[in-house]
Amino acid sequence: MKDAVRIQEEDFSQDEEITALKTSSQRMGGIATFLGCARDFSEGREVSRISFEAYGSMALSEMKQLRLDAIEKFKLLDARIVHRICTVTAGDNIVFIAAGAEHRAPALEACRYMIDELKERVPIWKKEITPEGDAWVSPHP
Amino acid sequence: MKDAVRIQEEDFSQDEEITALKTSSQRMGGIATFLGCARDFSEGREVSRISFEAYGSMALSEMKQLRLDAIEKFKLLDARIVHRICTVTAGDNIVFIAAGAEHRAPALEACRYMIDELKERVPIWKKEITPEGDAWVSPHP
Amino acid sequence: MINVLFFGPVVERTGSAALKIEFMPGMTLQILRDELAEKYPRAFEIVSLAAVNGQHVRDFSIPLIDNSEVTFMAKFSGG
Amino acid sequence: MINVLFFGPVVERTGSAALKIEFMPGMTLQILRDELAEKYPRAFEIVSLAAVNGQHVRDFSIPLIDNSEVTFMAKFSGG
Repeated sequence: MKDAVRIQEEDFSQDEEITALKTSSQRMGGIATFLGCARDFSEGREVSRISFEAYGSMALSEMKQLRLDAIEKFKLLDARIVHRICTVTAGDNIVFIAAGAEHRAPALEACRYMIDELKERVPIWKKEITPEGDAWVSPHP
Repeated sequence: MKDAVRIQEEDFSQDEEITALKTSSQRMGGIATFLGCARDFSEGREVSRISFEAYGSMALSEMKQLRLDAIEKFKLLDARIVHRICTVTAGDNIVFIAAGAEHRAPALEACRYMIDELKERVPIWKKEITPEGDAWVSPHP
Repeated sequence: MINVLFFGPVVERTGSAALKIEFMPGMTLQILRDELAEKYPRAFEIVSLAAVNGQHVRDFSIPLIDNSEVTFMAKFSGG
Repeated sequence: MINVLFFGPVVERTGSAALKIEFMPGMTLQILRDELAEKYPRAFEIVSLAAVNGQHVRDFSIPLIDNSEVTFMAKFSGG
């Protein structure tokens, strides 16, 4: 079975991730997921491709810690985080978060917590490649 | 492509549902899903199987309306709702909700709204089949 | 005729999933409910919702129309 | 030696992804930062985060240890 936290170039399958998540417990009544995808527009500009760069070792250890933090904070039965580092085009998958709990509320809340925290804590940068040139993305302050 | 709102006996694939959801727009940056599964314990009792019964025509029309309500309320690009009506065992999928939006916040909020509202509005009943006998489930008041 | 449907936990207490009730002019949802509750008191202990022709109805004073499909339901437990 | 790493938008402004800086006793993260900011002022306009050996550091007064890996980073934009 694949690791619960991964940085990888290749795409992932949600069915596979959910199946892996479920193996950890037969008491999992609610699974919430968040999937981040590449859009073809950003702030009004047309985006052809998006490329990602990571401080790999730190990004992976931050993601692992984030998973443990979420499991503890929301009493999850399990959680998974996968981020692709590669160049993607519109519609492609970028990031996948899954949270499994006995009931739906903690699963949904943990899913939101993990994607919000990932954006704050994990050293990954996005470059938008547009017909007018490339630009690293500055997140909103 | 399968309908965005369905009641069915057979299992569903999340990869398939997400692929279908994505076809509606290239501007979808965030997809939130909720998957409800059968647990092997409920309120301390061991549950062997869970069976569902629906007022089919009304359940389907309420689910369709709920999808439209969520799309309007959260400005979603698309949404899907699938509920199985059959007998399931621990770990099996029961219900699937997906919400796709330009950004993550409305997708996550809409997902939560749809599963909460589904439980209030859609005429489906659950029977738990335990070693001690069967019992229809009364939701908490 | 009014077509009355029951589901799940309610059927378990009425013993039947469908009934035909003679339509009477002036019949309201409340009148039909009271008639059925007298016949199936245990079932109506758990009835908390009603629908007419597949639409939720909260106001039981609405008049019924002949050939309507009426459902008295226990609280939902799907999802 | 202190191994300094830069990534993404910062590399674009420093022109290099890795530097080796002579370690000096008493060197703090702030001293290193100021030295580099003088050399790469445009890069440090967008630097808002730092890590030492892969750990977020908010207090720049911490002393550095020889052979540490130090990163000065622009705001993250993953996910």
